[in-house]
Amino acid sequence: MEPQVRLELYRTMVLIRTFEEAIRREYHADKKPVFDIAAGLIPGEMHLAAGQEPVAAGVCAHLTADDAVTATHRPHHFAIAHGVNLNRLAAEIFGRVDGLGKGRGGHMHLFDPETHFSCSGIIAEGYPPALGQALAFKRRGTDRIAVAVTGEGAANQGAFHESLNLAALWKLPVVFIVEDNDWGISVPRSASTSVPSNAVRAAAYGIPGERVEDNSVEAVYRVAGEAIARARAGEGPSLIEVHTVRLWGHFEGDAQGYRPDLAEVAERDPLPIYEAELRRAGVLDDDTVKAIAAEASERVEAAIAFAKNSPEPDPATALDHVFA
Amino acid sequence: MEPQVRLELYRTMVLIRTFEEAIRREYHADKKPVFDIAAGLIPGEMHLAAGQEPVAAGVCAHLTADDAVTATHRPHHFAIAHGVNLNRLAAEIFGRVDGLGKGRGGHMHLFDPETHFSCSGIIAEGYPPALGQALAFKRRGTDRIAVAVTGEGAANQGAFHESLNLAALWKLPVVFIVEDNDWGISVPRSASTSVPSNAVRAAAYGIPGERVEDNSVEAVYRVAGEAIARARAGEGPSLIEVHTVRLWGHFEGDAQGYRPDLAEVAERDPLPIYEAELRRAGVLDDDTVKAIAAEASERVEAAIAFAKNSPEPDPATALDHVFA
Amino acid sequence: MTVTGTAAPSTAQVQRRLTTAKAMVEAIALEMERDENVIVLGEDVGAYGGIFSSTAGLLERFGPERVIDTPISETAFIGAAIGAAVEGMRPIAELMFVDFFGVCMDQIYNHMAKIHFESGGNVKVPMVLTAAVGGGYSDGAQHSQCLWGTFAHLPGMKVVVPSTPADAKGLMISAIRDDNPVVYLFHKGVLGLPWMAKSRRAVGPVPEGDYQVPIGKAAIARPGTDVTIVTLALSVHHALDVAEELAEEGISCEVIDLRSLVPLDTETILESVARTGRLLVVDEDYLSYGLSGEVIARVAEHDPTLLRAPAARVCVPDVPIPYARSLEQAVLPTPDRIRDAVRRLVSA
Amino acid sequence: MTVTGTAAPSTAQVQRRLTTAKAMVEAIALEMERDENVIVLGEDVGAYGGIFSSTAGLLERFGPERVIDTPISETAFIGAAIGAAVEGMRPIAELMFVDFFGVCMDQIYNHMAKIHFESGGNVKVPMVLTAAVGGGYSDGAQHSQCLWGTFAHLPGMKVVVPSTPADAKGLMISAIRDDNPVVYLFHKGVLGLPWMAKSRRAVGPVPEGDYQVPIGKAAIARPGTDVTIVTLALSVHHALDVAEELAEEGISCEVIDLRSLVPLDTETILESVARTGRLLVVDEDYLSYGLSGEVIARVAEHDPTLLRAPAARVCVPDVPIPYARSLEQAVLPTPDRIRDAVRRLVSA
Ligand SMILES: Cc1ncc(C[n+]2csc(CCOP(=O)(O)OP(=O)(O)O)c2C)c(N)n1
Ligand SMILES: Cc1ncc(C[n+]2csc(CCOP(=O)(O)OP(=O)(O)O)c2C)c(N)n1
Ligand SMILES: [Mg+2]
Ligand SMILES: [Mg+2]
Repeated sequence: MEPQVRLELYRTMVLIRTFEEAIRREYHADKKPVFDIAAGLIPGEMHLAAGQEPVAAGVCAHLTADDAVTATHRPHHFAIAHGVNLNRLAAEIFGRVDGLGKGRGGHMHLFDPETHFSCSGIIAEGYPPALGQALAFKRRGTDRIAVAVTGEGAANQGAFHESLNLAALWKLPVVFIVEDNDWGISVPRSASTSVPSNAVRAAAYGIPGERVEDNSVEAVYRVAGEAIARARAGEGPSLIEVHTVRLWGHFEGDAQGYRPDLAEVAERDPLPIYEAELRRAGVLDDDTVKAIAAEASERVEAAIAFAKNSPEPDPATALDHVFA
Repeated sequence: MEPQVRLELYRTMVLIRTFEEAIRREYHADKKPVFDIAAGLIPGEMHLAAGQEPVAAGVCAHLTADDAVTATHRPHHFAIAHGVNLNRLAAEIFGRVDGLGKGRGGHMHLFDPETHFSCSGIIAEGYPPALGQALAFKRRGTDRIAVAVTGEGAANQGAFHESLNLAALWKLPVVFIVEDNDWGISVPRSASTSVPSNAVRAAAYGIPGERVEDNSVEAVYRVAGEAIARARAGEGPSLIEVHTVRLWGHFEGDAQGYRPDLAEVAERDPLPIYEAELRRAGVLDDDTVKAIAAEASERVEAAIAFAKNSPEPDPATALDHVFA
Repeated sequence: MTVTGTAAPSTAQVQRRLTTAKAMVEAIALEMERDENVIVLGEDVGAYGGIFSSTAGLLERFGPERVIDTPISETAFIGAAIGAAVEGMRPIAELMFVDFFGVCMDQIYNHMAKIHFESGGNVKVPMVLTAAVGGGYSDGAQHSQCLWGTFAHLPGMKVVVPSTPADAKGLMISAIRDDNPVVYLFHKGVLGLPWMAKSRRAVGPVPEGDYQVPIGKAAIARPGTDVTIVTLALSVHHALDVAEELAEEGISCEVIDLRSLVPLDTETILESVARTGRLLVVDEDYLSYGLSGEVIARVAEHDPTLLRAPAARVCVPDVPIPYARSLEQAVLPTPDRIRDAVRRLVSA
Repeated sequence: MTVTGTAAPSTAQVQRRLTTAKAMVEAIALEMERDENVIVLGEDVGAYGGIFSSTAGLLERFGPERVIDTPISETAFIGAAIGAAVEGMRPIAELMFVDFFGVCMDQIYNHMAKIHFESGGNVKVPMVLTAAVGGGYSDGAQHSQCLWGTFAHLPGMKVVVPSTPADAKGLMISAIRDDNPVVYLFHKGVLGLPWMAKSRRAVGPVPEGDYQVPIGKAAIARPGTDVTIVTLALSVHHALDVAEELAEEGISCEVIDLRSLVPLDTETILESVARTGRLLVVDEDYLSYGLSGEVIARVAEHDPTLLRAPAARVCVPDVPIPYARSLEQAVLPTPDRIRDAVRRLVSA
C-alpha cells in the first residue's frame, strides 16, 4: 500500500484518538469528586470510540464530502474521518451556538449538510435515511454513495434487515458497516447475535458480505474500497463487519463490571499496533510520530477552545427551529 | 406415506376449501348489485386462503391442541387445520356473540385459548408473540412448540428478522413458516424480496431453512415434520418457505388487474392436483371423494348456520372486555 | 373554504366535481409535473394505485422511477423518504393504514420530526407522510383507527386532515410545498371510493389548477349561533348532517372543520365559542389524552367563562374499535350520538 | 399515600428509607419469590442490573433463566413477553428508554393492549412494560422524553407513573399482580441514582414486605386551599418544593400526584378543584394533545364554573428536548416556571 495512504490512515486515527481523549478529559474535568451526569461543561451521555478508529479511518478514506455517512450514538470517529469541521463538532458536544446544531442536537445528534454527515441515538435507525440519500444520489445520476454504520448489537434490530433488503432490491449505492466491538453495552455478542459473523447475513439479501477480523485499518481500507467502488459503479450495496474493540466503557462513567475481557483490552489497542507496523515498514519514525501527534493535538485543542469560547444558546431561543 | 395420513391431509384441505368457498359466498351474498365493503352479514376486509391449503394442512398435521399457532391476516386455513372450533370461528367472522372473540375481533383477530391459536392483521407481527409462547412451553419442560406464519411479503419486515434471531439465540421451539404466494397484495415477490428464496435467510441465524417449491402438501408434511421434531427435541427453530398460490384476490373485491399470472392460476389449484394424485395411488375413489366433500360441506354449513343463529352483540356491551 | 395561491377561485363558482381521492391525486400529479423532486413511495402505490385510490394513475403517468412500490418495510421506506428529503427531494411516503404506525414510528417521530430541530435549522426534511384513517366498515381494531392525536402530540411535524375534495387538493399542494414534514391523514369515509357507501359530501367542487389551502387554518363549515361543534374528517359530514336536521328544531350549530391539528387554529375555536357559549368536540380518535381534551383545554385556559355549559365530547370511548357492526356503531361518533350531545348541551 | 394489602403500614411509622430504584427492585424480587411465573427481560437487565438500576441484583438472586438479557430487538422481546403472558406467565419487559417506543409500538399498542379485547375477554395478557422517562440531564431529543400521554391515549393498557419510593414499590406489586398489561414508567430523576443529582425525595420511607398501591388512585401529596397543582413523577417534587416556598408567602397549594394515568382519578381532581377554584397542570410530557389537556378537559366537561381563573399548564412547549442545558432548562417544567404559573393563577 502507498506509504502516503498509510500515513493518512494513521494520521486520521491519531486525530480521532486525540479528540476522544480530549473530550473524555473535558467531560470528567468538572464531574469530580462525585460523578454527576448532568454536571459540567459537557453533560449527558458520552459514547466514545477509542479503539474503533480503524473502521472510520479505513472506510472514510474512500469518501469525499459529497458522499453521505450516517453514524450511531458513538459517532465522533466517523464524523472526524469524514471531515466534519472539528470546531463545530466540538462546539456541538459542548452545546454551544457555533455547534453543528447550534447546541440543539448534542453528541448523539450531529448533522452536517456540508459533508452529508448525520447520526442517530436510536439503534439501527440511522440505516434507513442512508437509503434515501443513496436513492437521491442515484436518481441524479451521480456516483455519490452513502455509508451507513451500526454496531453489532444493532444488527439484530428490525431496521437492519429492512434496510439491507431495500438497498439490495433497489441496487442502491450504500455500504453498510457493522462495528463489532463484542459488546452492546453489557450484553456480549454471544447473547445478542445468533451467528458468529454478520457477514453471513449478506447472503439473506444476495449482496457481498465481508468480515474483517483483526481491526486492521488497512484491511478495512481494502475491503471498504472494493465495496465503495462497487457502489459507485452502480452494482449495489455491500455489508462489511469489522471486528474492532471498545477500549473504554460503553459510555463515560461505565464501570464495566460485566466485562471479563477488560484486562486484555489494552493489548488490542489498534494505535500502537499500527504505529509499530508503520515504523517497521519505515513509513513512520520518531519525528513523524511526534509531528502527527502535535498536529492532532493542536487541532483538537483549538477545537475545544473554539467550543468553550462559543456562547451558550440564549434560553429565549429555545423554541426556535421546530419548524422551518 | 401412510394412506391414512394422505387421506387426512386431503380431508383437511377439502374442509378448508369448503369453508373458504362458503365464506366467500356469504360475504358477497348481500353486497349486490354494488359491492360495499361495509354492507352485509359479513362486513370488512376478507382475506381468503384458497390455494394455500397445503401449507396449513401439511404443517398442522403434526400438532396437537397444546401447540400454538400464530397466523396472519389470512388466517382461516391455519385455524381450521389446527382444529379451532368451526362454529365459533364462523361466528366470529359473522361478528356474533358465540364467536371466538364474542364478535370483538373479526376475521383478522381470532384467538382460541383452547388450541393456542391466534393471528394478527399486522404484517409479521404475529411472529414475536410466538416466541413467548415457545419460551413458556420450554420453561415448563414440555415438548410443546409454537408455529408462526407469515407471507413472503412479510418476510421483509423487521419483526421477521428480530424473531428469527431471538428464537435461534434462545433455541426456542418455534417453526417459522413463510407462505410464498408470489404476491403481497399487488406487489410481486420480485419487487419486495431481494433473494429468490427465504430459506437462504435461515443462514443469517444459523438455523435450518428449507423451501418447498411445488405447493405439495406431502412435501410440506415431510419438511414440517422434521422441523417440528427438531423443535420438540429442544434443537431450536427452523424456517420453512412454501411456494404456494393465492387462487383468489388479495381480499374479496380485489379485481387483480395488476396480476399477469391470473390466467394460469387455476391450473395450480392444489386440490384437484392432490386429488388426482391420491386417485392414482388408489387412496381416493369417487365414493371417498364424495363422502369427504359431503362431510366437509355438512360441517361448514352447520358452522355458517350456527354463526347466523348466534345473536349480534348488544351495543350496551360495547365497552366490555377492555380490561380483565 | 379558504384558498390561496395563484389560481384560487372560490368553490362557489366551480362546476367541476371530484371525489376526495381524485382531488388528492390531482394535487400530487400537479406537483409531480411542476417539480421532479416529488416522488411517491409506499406499498401498492404503483399498479394498484393505492389501496384507497390515493395514487391512482400516477404510475402510468410518471413511471416506476417516481411512483415506487415498496416492500412491506415501513421503517426502511419511510426512512428512505427522510434521507431523500434531506438531500433535497420532496417525497410523499404512504403508510397504508395509520394503524401501522407502530412498526415505523421511530423514523417518523424521532427522525422525520426532529432532524430539523436537532440540526439547529440547518437541515430541512420536506416530505409528506400520508396515511388512511378511520373506521365504520368493520375492519376491526387494527385497521380502523384515526390516531391523529398521537401524531399531533409529538413535536416537529405538521398534521393535516382534510374533509372535503377541495381541501384535500389544496392541503396536499401546501403539504408538498412545505419545507417541513407534514403528516397528511385522509379518512377512508370521505374519499368517495366506489366500494364504500359514499357520504354525499365525498364528491364536491374542486377548482382546477394550482391552489393551496393554508396549513393551520380551520374552516367554518357551517356558521351557527347556539353550539360550536369542533371536528374534522368524516365527522364534519356527520356534524353538518346533524346541524341541518337540528336547524329545523331551531337549534343553530356552528361546525368548525379543523383541517389542521398542527398548527391548531385556536383563534377560530375561541372566537366561535365566545359567540355560542357551548362547545362540543366530535372526534373519531380515542377520547382521552387526545384532540378532544386539547380543544377543550384551549378554551378553558383562555377563558372558562366562555363556556355557558360544560364542554362536551363525542369520541371513541377508550376502547379498541370492535369488529361487529352493532358494537362499532356504538363506539363511533355517529350522527345519533352527535345529535344527542348537542341536544343535551343546549338544554343544559 | 394510600396503601392496601396484607402488610400496609402507613409510611408515617416506617423508619426504613430506600431509593425509588431500590424500592422498585424490592417489589420485583418479592413477586419473583412469590410467583415463579414472574420473569424479567430486557436489554442490560442482567449483569448490568438495568441502566437505571431497575433490576439491580436480580440476576444474582434469580439466575439467567428468569432475568434475561435480550438482543436490541424490542419488537421481538416485548412480543415474546406478550406471548409468554398469554400462556400464563407474568413477564416484566423493560424498554430501556421510553423514547425507543417507536421501534416496537405495534407490539405494545396493537397486541399487548388489544388482545384481551379482541378475544372477547378470553385471553389475558398479564404483563408489565417498564421504561425510564424524563430529561433534565442533557440527554437530548431522543433520550429525555416522558411520552406517557402517548401510551395513555391508546386503549387497553393501564399506565402508572410513581414519584416516591413507597409508591414505586406498591405500584410495581400491583402492576405485576394485575391481570392486564400495565405500562410502568419511572422517571430517572426520582430514582435516587448515585450518578445523578438526587432530589431529596428520591429517598424515602418504604414499608417492608408485601403491599399494594392501588392503580387508578391519585394521592394528595400536599393538601392546600388556593391552587390545585395536578402533576406526576419528578414534577411532583418540584411542585412540593414550590408549594413549601409559596406557603411562606401565604399561598396554599394542593399538590395532586396522579400516580396513574389509566385509569385516571378524575374524582380526586374534581374534588380538589371544587375546593381551590384554580387548576395548574404540570407535565414534563409535551404540552399539546396530552395529559395536561385531558386533565383540564375533565374539569371543563364536568363544570367549568369550578374554575375561578383560567386553567393553566406548565409543560414542554411542543419542542423536541434540546441538548444544551440553557435550552433544556427553558423548556422543562422547572420550579421557576411552576412558581410563576402559580403566582399568575392566584393573582388572576
Ligand atoms: C432502539 C434502541 N434500543 C436500545 C437503545 C439503547 N442503547 C444505546 S447503545 C446500545 C448498545 C449498542 O450496541 P452496539 O450496536 O453494539 O453499538 P456499540 O455501543 O457497541 O458501539 C443500546 C442498547 C437505543 N439507543 N435504541
Ligand atoms: C405493517 C403492515 N404493513 C402493511 C400492511 C397491509 N397489508 C396487509 S396484507 C399485505 C400483503 C401481505 O403480503 P404477504 O405477507 O405476502 O401475505 P399474503 O397477503 O400474500 O398472504 C399488506 C401490505 C399490514 N397489514 N401491516
Ligand atoms: Mg457493540
Ligand atoms: Mg404473499
